[in-house]
Amino acid sequence: MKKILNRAADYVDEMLEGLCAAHPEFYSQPERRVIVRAGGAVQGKVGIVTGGGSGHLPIFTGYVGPGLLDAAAIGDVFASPSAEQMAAAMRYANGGAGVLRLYGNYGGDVMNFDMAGEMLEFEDIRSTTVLLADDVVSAPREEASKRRGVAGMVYAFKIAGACADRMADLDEVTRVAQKAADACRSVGMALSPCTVPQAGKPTFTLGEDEMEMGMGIHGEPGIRREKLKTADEITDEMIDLLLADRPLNRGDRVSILVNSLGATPHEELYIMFRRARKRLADIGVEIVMPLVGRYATSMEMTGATITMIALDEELERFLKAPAACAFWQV
Amino acid sequence: MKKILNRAADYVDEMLEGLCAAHPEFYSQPERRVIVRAGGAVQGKVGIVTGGGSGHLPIFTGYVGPGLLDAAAIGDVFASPSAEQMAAAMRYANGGAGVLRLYGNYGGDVMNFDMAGEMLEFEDIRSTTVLLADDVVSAPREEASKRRGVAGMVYAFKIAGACADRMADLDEVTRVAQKAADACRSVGMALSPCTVPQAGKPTFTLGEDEMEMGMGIHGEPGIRREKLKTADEITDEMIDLLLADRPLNRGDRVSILVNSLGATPHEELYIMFRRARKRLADIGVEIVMPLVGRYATSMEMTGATITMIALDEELERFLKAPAACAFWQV
Amino acid sequence: MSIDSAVIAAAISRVAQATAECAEELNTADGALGDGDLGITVSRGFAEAAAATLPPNVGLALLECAKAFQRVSSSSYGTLVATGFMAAAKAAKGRETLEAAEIPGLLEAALEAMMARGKGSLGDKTVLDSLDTVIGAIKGRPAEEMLDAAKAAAAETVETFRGLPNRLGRARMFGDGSIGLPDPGQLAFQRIVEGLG
Amino acid sequence: MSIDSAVIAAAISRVAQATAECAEELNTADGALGDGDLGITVSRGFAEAAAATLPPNVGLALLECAKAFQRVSSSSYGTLVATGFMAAAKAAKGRETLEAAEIPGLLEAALEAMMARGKGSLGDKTVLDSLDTVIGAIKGRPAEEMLDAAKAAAAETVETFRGLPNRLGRARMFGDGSIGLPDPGQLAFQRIVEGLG
Ligand SMILES: Nc1ncnc2c1ncn2[C@@H]1O[C@H](COP(=O)(O)OP(=O)(O)O)[C@@H](O)[C@H]1O
Ligand SMILES: Nc1ncnc2c1ncn2[C@@H]1O[C@H](COP(=O)(O)OP(=O)(O)O)[C@@H](O)[C@H]1O
Ligand SMILES: [Mg+2]
Ligand SMILES: [Mg+2]
Ligand SMILES: [Mg+2]
Ligand SMILES: [Mg+2]
Repeated sequence: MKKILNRAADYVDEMLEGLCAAHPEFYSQPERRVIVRAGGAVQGKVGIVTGGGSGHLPIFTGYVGPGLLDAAAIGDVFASPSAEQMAAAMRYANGGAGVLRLYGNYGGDVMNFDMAGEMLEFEDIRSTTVLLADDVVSAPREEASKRRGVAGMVYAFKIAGACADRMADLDEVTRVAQKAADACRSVGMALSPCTVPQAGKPTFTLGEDEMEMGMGIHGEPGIRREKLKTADEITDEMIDLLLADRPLNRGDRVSILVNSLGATPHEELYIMFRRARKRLADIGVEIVMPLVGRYATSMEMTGATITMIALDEELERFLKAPAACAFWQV
Repeated sequence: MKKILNRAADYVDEMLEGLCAAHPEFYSQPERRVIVRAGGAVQGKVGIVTGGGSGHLPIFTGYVGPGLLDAAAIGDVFASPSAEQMAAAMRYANGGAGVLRLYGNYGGDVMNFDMAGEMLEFEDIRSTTVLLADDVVSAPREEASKRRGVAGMVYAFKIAGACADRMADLDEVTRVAQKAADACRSVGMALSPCTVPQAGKPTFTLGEDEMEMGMGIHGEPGIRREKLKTADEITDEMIDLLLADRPLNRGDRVSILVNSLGATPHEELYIMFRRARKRLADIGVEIVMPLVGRYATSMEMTGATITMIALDEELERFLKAPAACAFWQV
Repeated sequence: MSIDSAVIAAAISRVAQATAECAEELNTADGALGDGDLGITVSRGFAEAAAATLPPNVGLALLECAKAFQRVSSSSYGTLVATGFMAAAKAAKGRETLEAAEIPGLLEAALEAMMARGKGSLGDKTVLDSLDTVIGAIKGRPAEEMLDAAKAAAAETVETFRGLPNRLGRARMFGDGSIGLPDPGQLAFQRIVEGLG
Repeated sequence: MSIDSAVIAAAISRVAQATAECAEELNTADGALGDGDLGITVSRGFAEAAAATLPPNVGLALLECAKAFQRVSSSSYGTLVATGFMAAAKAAKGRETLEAAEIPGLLEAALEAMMARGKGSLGDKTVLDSLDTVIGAIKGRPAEEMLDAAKAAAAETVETFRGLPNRLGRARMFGDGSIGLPDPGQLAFQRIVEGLG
């Protein structure tokens, strides 16, 4: 296991300690594995809470900050936080206007966040749920609600965060978050695995010249394993999958996120972006505020994801609104 | 070679095409492999130019932007750009107040930038040189001018850029840049190599449980190859090397950059930062504006570098001044 | 046979031992159809429950087990087990001892809660099917036959569903690729029951 | 033997062929003591020079070779070779042909310029030493013996310096670790000379 760590069991806690120490202007950790905006809840603002496993920085914790999230509950690497931790995050995020739970569609996370919501009901804190289920290959269109949530979260955090920042009420923030989530489509591909510290061995194996199209951000299987293709072929395949699921028309506006799963360097993301841009230009679709970088990772996994979000005037406005965290500034 | 690319020979040009297409608000490419600030030279401001091989994003090109650099000449992966390209970058950067060449101490780059400087003399454009030579293990202190330039560049770009932004003259910008360069100390360690596209195979090999302390950002040898240690041991070793070269006293102020060479995830950098911070706190040194992330990479290499810059009031002021590029905002 | 808190504690401790021993096996099974953490989830949960001091009240003892799982195992399985213990705890509220004949009823309460929590159905090839088969097998049986019947039913469930595709959780993504492989959660349930004694 | 632009073009073309063939070897040698790009640098530089149309004037022909290297090979070695060609071009300025006896003088001009550009000294275990030895070996010799003498000198330099540490460029970092290994630049120079004919 080629990782820089002390005890595997301390990986997450030491990481969070370092994160909060490096960026006290953004993050504080009032309870173990609960990360809250440095200033605490904003009175009268809808709180937005997320949560999920560690190992995806900047997702989840990283996106706590002005114009983005209010709190995050964070679990072990690739493992759900507990319902207790989620409930705690929700309490810290609550500024009296209720809390939106905005996170990815994974069984463990959903069960625990549902429990957390039930706990908060007893305390008369209203909360709603919006799930990201943007990974197009993880279920057919008819069963879209079963899809996994991947990098689309970045757009949903940004847009919902901007809406909440304008002091919209919980129903409105929930509506906008759901609209953003619905507008996202993602697909991933991987070239090599990562290692979960406590497991100590790679999450999957791939041959020296193999890639897996459609692979999930925890190494969940994709749709096919094939010989490593060229950047243009890979990008085409991904764009084709996205467009098949959500056709676009001449004049449409989208933002796209070309995201590294960790090890794939910026250089290669730009090579992919170049192609994706051409493909969209060819059908007369305009790209607004493209994102290229490491926005949702799987530690040191090699591979990339592409997310596309179709924008209307409202989503575009919220996407471009100011926001700040240690990993991203708009 | 597990990389996402088309033809190896097109790696750099397609990358630059994608970079400029994604961020036209920051970068333009008026000539092949010459990247210039979107707005062009700022009249009356000293131009700051850098250059070097590709494969280190955000270094070099990425740091072109307001409060940072004016232009960069970029070579093949890990290879110097040509003197012609460097001269072109200098011409684009020149706003009538002369040009500072600010880059890393590597033979090929130095020879070519010197040639470029000689060419510009013929055109009556004054230019100066400041070399980064911050890698403490690459030569003993008595031969410090022979050291390699690594992630310290980030601090030098930032500080010199802020100084030039205040419309200081060339001598003053050069003085401040040299002061920043002199204040930087770096050390790196690697766990696994990267692959130069045109070479097609890894730059070096390391055993499954080996690391190399002191390794350079192109895979140049370090000071020892040893069994993979814990994050705290690694960080201690690096901090010890830095402090031995540049002792610090109670009350000193420094900034530190804990930098991934590419594949090492943010999670692990924060684990290292946590330890580095403790070590400095133990001797009464205060950390100002710490940087944790991928600031100077070697594509998909696994490993990390730590840079420390000792600050006085002037350097700290310039470090904190506003700046923006696609990879970093202050 | 009357079941009190000490009996529960002893059973939990045996299961903790058994699941520690098969953690690798369960990780591997979950690795083939999911994220490979099931062995950690199950062994850690039972170890935490075994380490807890169970109050003499049976309902409270079961509640303590639920809390132990909630603390350390928040993956799907851990949460479902916690949910099951919680429902059983509610059903046994205030009781100092239980009779063996009441066990099927407690398991039914657990199953119902787990279905609600995980939005799953019987036939999805999950731990729910194991629980359902076991309930059917032990209902109405004399106390001394229950354990063997449960073991047989739990093992049989794994084999019955092996030939079917997973329809829920991470394993769903493998579609027909999951045919021929045991559901990790059903396998874990088998090991848990075997560990009882 | 009188040397004109066509003779130079033919020689460059033979060297391009030879360095293409040994590119792997040079990459490997540079990989052991540097960044592993020397084979690419050298073969690409000569290929570019071979592809250029050389003007009939010898000085301009050499200038064209310098420019070719500058265009495609900006690593240390490429830049030094370009610098050397440039200096030779200056020394041959305006000439339509050269005599073999003038070659050592051109190489001296190249060596001096390369030392100035790279701030290197003789004895640093670099290509400078190869050039210096070759100059000494061919100076004053009849034209027909020059090539063999140069080959022997270039090969000998590699062997002489093999036992010494590198003192300049990337290889310097290896310190005493470089003892026993050939300097990649000296090895490249040997292959270039061998490629001449
Ligand atoms: N929604 C659900 N309802 C019932 N059982 C489920 C559900 N999801 C998963 N399971 C069971 O849990 C097992 C996987 O548990 P676990 O490894 O903890 O899941 P994950 O790691 O994906 O959160 C499956 O084999 C299945 O038996
Ligand atoms: N400053 C210098 N002066 C003279 N020769 C040098 C110098 N630096 C390197 N060399 C020669 O160049 C060879 C390496 O060339 P190259 O691989 O192009 O260098 P790099 O890739 O480090 O830029 C060395 O083996 C040495 O012979
Ligand atoms: Mg699992
Ligand atoms: Mg899991
Ligand atoms: Mg080299
Ligand atoms: Mg080189």
